[in-house]
Amino acid sequence: MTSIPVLQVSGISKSYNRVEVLHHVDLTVYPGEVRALIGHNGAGKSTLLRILSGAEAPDQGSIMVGGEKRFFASPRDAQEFGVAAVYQELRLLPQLSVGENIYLGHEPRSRYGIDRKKMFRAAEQLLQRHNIHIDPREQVGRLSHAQRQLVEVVAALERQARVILLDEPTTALQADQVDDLIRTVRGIVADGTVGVIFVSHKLDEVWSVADRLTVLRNGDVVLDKATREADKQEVIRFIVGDTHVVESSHGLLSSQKGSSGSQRTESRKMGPEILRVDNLSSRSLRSISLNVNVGEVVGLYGLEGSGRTDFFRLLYGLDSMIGGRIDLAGRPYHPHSPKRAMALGIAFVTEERKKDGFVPMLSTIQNVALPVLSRYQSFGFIHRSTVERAVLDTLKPLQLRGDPSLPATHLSGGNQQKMLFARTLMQNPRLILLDEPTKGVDIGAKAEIHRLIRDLVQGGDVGVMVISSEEEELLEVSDRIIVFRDRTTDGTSYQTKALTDIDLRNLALSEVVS
Amino acid sequence: GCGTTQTAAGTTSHSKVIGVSMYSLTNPYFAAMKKSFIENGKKDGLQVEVEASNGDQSTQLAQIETFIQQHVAAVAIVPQDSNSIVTAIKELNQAHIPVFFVDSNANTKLMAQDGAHEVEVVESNNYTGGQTVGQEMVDHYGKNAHVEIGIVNFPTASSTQERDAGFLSVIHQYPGYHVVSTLDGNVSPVTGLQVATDMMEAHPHLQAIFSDTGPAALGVDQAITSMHKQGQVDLFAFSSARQNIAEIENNSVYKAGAMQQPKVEAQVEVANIAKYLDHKSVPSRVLIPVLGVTKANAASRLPLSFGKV
Amino acid sequence: MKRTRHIPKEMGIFSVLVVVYLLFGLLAPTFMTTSNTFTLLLNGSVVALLAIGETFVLLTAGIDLSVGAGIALSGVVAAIAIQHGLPWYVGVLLALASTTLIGLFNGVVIHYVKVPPFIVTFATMGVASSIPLILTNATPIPITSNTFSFIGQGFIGPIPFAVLLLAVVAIIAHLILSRTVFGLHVYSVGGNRESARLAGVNTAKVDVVVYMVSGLMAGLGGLVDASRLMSGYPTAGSGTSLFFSISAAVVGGVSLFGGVGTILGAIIGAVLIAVVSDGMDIMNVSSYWQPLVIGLIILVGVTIDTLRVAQSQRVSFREVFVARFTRRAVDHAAGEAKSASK
Amino acid sequence: MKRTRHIPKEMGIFSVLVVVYLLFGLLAPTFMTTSNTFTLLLNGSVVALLAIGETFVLLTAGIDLSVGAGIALSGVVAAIAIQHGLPWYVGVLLALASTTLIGLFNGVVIHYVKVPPFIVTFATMGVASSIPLILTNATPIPITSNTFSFIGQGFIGPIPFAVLLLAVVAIIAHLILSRTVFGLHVYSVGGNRESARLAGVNTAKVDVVVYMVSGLMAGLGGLVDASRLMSGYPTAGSGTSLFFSISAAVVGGVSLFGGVGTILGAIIGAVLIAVVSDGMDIMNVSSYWQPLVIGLIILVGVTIDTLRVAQSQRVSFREVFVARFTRRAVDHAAGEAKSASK
Ligand SMILES: Nc1ncnc2c1ncn2[C@@H]1O[C@H](COP(=O)(O)OP(=O)(O)OP(=O)(O)O)[C@@H](O)[C@H]1O
Ligand SMILES: Nc1ncnc2c1ncn2[C@@H]1O[C@H](COP(=O)(O)OP(=O)(O)OP(=O)(O)O)[C@@H](O)[C@H]1O
Ligand SMILES: [Mg+2]
Ligand SMILES: [Mg+2]
Repeated sequence: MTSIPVLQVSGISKSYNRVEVLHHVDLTVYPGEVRALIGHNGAGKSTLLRILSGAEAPDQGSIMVGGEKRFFASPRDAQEFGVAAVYQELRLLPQLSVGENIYLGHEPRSRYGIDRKKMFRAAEQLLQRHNIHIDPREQVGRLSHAQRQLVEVVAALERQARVILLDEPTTALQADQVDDLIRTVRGIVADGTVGVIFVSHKLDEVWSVADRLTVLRNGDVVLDKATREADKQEVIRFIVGDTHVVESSHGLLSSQKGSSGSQRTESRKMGPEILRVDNLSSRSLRSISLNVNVGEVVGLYGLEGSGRTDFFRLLYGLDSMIGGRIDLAGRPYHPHSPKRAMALGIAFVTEERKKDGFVPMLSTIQNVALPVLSRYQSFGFIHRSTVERAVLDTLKPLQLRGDPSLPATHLSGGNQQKMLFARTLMQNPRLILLDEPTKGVDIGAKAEIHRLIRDLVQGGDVGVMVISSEEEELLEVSDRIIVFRDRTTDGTSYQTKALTDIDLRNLALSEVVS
Repeated sequence: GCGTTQTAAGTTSHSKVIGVSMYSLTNPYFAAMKKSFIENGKKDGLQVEVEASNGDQSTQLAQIETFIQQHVAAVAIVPQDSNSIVTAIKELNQAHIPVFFVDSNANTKLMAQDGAHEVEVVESNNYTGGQTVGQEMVDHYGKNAHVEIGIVNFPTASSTQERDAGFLSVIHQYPGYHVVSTLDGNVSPVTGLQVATDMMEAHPHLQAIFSDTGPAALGVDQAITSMHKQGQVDLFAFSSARQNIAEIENNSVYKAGAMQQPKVEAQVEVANIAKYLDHKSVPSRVLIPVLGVTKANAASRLPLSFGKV
Repeated sequence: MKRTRHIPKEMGIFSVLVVVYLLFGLLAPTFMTTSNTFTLLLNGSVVALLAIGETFVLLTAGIDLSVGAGIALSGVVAAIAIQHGLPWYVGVLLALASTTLIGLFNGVVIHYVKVPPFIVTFATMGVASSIPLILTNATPIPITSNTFSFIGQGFIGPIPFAVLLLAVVAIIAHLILSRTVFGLHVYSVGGNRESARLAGVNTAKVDVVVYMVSGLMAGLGGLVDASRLMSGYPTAGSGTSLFFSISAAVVGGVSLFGGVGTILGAIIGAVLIAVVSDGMDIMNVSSYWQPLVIGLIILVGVTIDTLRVAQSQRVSFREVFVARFTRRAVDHAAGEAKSASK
Repeated sequence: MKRTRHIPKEMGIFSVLVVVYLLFGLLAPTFMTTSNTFTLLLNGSVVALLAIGETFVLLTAGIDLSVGAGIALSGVVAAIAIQHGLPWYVGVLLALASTTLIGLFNGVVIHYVKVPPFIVTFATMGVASSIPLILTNATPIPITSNTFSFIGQGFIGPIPFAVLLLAVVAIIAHLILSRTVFGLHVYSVGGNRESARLAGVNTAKVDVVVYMVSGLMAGLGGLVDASRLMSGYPTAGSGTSLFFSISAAVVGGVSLFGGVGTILGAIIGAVLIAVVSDGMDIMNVSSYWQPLVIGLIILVGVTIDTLRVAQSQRVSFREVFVARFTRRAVDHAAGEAKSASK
């Protein structure tokens, strides 16, 4: 790798509202190289990538692509010079088809306009090449979150760029999908012309995909090393910058079973049943049966599209049930509206925060307090200072970085996720539904969230259900795991103590076959 | 009582259908004219269908085309614009539907040029009406008086443009009379009220306001009252609304004005249409006088006005 | 853009249009004649032209308030040009240029200065309505060119030329939006401007061009009106044109929030409004009642369409009802259980 | 709930208002008197009241087109009630009830049937403008109650009662939106309806109440107009009221897309429009020029405000220009380098 760097960044600085989020950042990517960009939530990773892709202008600094200095006035400029990006917040347009989304901005043309036939054919081949089974004519809005993430990544790879920027491309993906993606990325750099920047909070991924890694902390580059030579513990120390947190996140690092069990009291007596579902069906689900007890965390595992999200949405009153029976704390429950679900003590963190998680213009404090305002009011008037104090207290252990009095859009992706988790904590619920609760959350805070979930079930009379695409996370946080297959489950559960991530994958797959 | 909703299908029956396309039916002046059209039509065995173009020339065109579709026996028009109505006249001519005008005429020169022809027009002379109001004002203050005048007008219609011209033709003869402000009252009492208040704020020595439409006059009247300028600012206006005529009799704010006779216009028009359809001869032009109204004659004018007090 | 296996969304409001048309036809025999049908289309052609332009703008989540005033401007510019002895086609070109320039200004300020479209086009509406008044001193200017009269008064066979013009313009607009790269970019900008920008769409071009299209359509509308009236009427278009053109697009399924809608829908909306207006005139509905009748017909029409879509896309009514009913029963039981336990 | 250390966003447009006010004062000596200031506020009070209601609706990403017609309805209902011998306050209550009911209808249909607000309020606009015409046969109904006249013509000290009423209503509306749970719910529904619903916000209540508030404001506006004219005028409010009320809100920073804006901004917008209208009248600006002048003043004002915000929040102008320029230079150099290497 003695060639000219495909991307060379020097002295990039950027401030929002006079707060510096990037401070003289230097970064070099050589052709044929994957560089991992890691750091705590709000470290400035996405900001850097947005600058590199022309979505935002830096305050200072210069960008060289293929040895030539470039100024990007817009993403279109960046693409012209061979830079393509996948953004943390997906950019796909839900009204358009998959094919149109993939080729938006560089459409195949015929003499009279768009050559849609050619476009869909090319999209079909592309998707097939990457083993993604989606009709390119399907509207993106109808795809699942994971499918959309795959389409987005594939669309970026298709741009025939010299530099590919991937901002947390794996958050919604299943382990095997992640493996596929990593293989694809390695394949792309293999011929030594393309450079990739890969942002992730999952160190395992970083070690399997990246040649070099850069750690950002509070906008400064604090480590720049070949992955081979780096030590995970050291890297974590650089990310967090605080040894105390490293201790608690230790468990997360090693994905072997048992390590998580240490945090749990081995033989706890279960509380009463908080949720019982019998033979529940809806338009997309069929005969689901399971139960959750007070004092336990139940992990839901399944392949993408196995119906877990739909199950949560149904419980929360977002879809109508067609048959079966639900009992909540021993009483019959018929989901009807989120308001009612909330009133009955159900809290829900959705998998796509940007879509239906928070209100962008409201401040973080307002967003966190929104469901529980009735507790902090008299005659309809909000007690602002009380609300503020309560929210800040809840946010404290989550290490939220950013000004909670500013609109929530000003937070980095991971910090927005922490905000939503804080909201759940504020609600004092009886049953918590968490769909990808630590999506995009950094290593330190992730461990903290896991600890908070464990504390919740141990302390109060709460039952928790968790969906996660990370097997390690499920094994870490759950008492037992229920596997969804093909939009149904009979409620058979597996004690996490007896499981490894490999077991889990096999379980999800095996019975599809049988 | 808001018009018939029967269709023109019944042309086979005895009652013939007359189409009337008016300026606006939300202006009480035309509302009164419409009522008179229908009532007088009934007497003559004519069914009158009245449409309003609400200030929009192409709407008027559309309505006249509808009349052609309906094969009405005759059409009476209050033209939005004397020039562009000529197109419609030609279309009516082609369909052999006799054309009558009421309230104001089409551009006769243009008609002659384009070979379009009308049967008759019943006009009230807006220009002389304006002159009448101007003369009343001069009579009120005296020829040698120093008078600051504000005009609340409607600058985008030809009828009101003529009223203003007539009014100014008199005023300009007297060097003591000055028009200090001209604002658009938009034929609306609310706008009339607002521009009149502004006018009086801008010109503390204003003595007279001339309003060329009745609805705006209503607003001007209230503006003067609510600013407690009775006795300082007087109103002179075109209006045939009973409320306004009664005000003249009372004479605190509204000193004098001119009234058109929408009822009479419609009555004469209907009578002439009936005659024409009976193959009798009709005059090509009937002038309905615009009556001056002063405190002295207000009581006698009251029955000719319309609306409620 | 979408697969044709779905019934086009416009079918709903199209059925409403057909039903309304037939109803008026039943109620008034003169309504459903060829001649009256073309008359109503001719009368609705200006609103339909404006609705086409407005559709481009609304698809980008913009709005163009200046189109009504553009009608007056275009007509007066053409009339003055012809009055000054210029050939009719020069008048036509100048008229179209004037409103397209207004559109260019709108687009540039909206895109580059980021002033809300409502404000920018509010301002140009003022400018475009003042200029004709100032130029003409509020007096209509007669147009004498006979060729010019063909635009609004000519016929090709039984079809008014203006209606043919509308049809051609509508087809071109439809092709642009549904078949070209530019059209896709218009939808993408309206769907999510930031996403479109990140994907490399030239949002500046989209913004500027859609307002120019809207200006051009206003210019065409002005020419049709001027030619029908044979005069440059300085307050033409000041009535309901603007309002009806936006309503037509919205009735036809164009969203005020961008990204959703088609030319076909907007045209159906415009024709629906033309049918109702003409039908009410034919039936001699009192002008006091007309706003009420048109409002209710449109509300009922769109409501039926909305319910139909809701029904087909989501759960069937039966399912919802069954679910509701079950729920009542269950809740009721729960309520009883609760009270019993106390 | 926001921290106050930030300069409020409304400062920008407020400065524009101050500058415009001072400019008119400089140009016309009679403009800046107390008496004229109250006159202009009184003349602007109806638009300001409507703008308050419109703000509630716009914050939820809705729109209410029926407010202008509501003015006529309210005034005529009050006039008829008083004409029939009912006490003035019963007339007032009936008037307010009539427009609030229209708002209730709007909210219910918009929320439950999911018909676009534009369509629903377009329909109720028709209904609310037809009813007064039908009831009165287009003839204004004089009001004789002296007490009633106080609403629009009374003074408390030097201040017109209607202006005080506006101030009180504005303060209440401001407190509701900025301090109460309901207010926050309004913002949340407009900001992201789905998120708000999932957070347990009663979106039905929000939708219905905002349109009722808007109806109530239209009713109040109608009473002010009726009391100033001392008659129920069946076409009152049919002019620019609706349009100016939406413009006022937008000028004041309320977004048509929901979730952004304040009552304070809307009021500043309404006062700005009132100042410009009054200033033009005072300076006797020809009515031909008035639309142009008001459009340009508002455009320039909002542009300055927009640029100021852009400047303070993002990069400085200089930087943008330098960046643009540099880019050209760099590109140019790059181009040359490329061609040289060939
Ligand atoms: N539009 C914005 N306005 C103001 N501040 C912003 C904005 N976007 C980002 N920030 C701030 O910039 C900092 C860096 O954010 P960035 O999104 O780059 O973090 P990140 O490293 O990608 O974090 P994460 O891992 O959570 O995605 C954060 O403190 C964030 O609050
Ligand atoms: N095969 C499918 N048929 C119909 N809808 C699907 C299908 N796959 C996904 N979806 C839609 O995508 C969304 C998410 O799907 P689902 O709840 O089944 O996924 P999941 O089990 O949560 O998987 P994951 O969250 O891991 O992607 C739902 O709205 C669902 O309707
Ligand atoms: Mg990020
Ligand atoms: Mg899911």
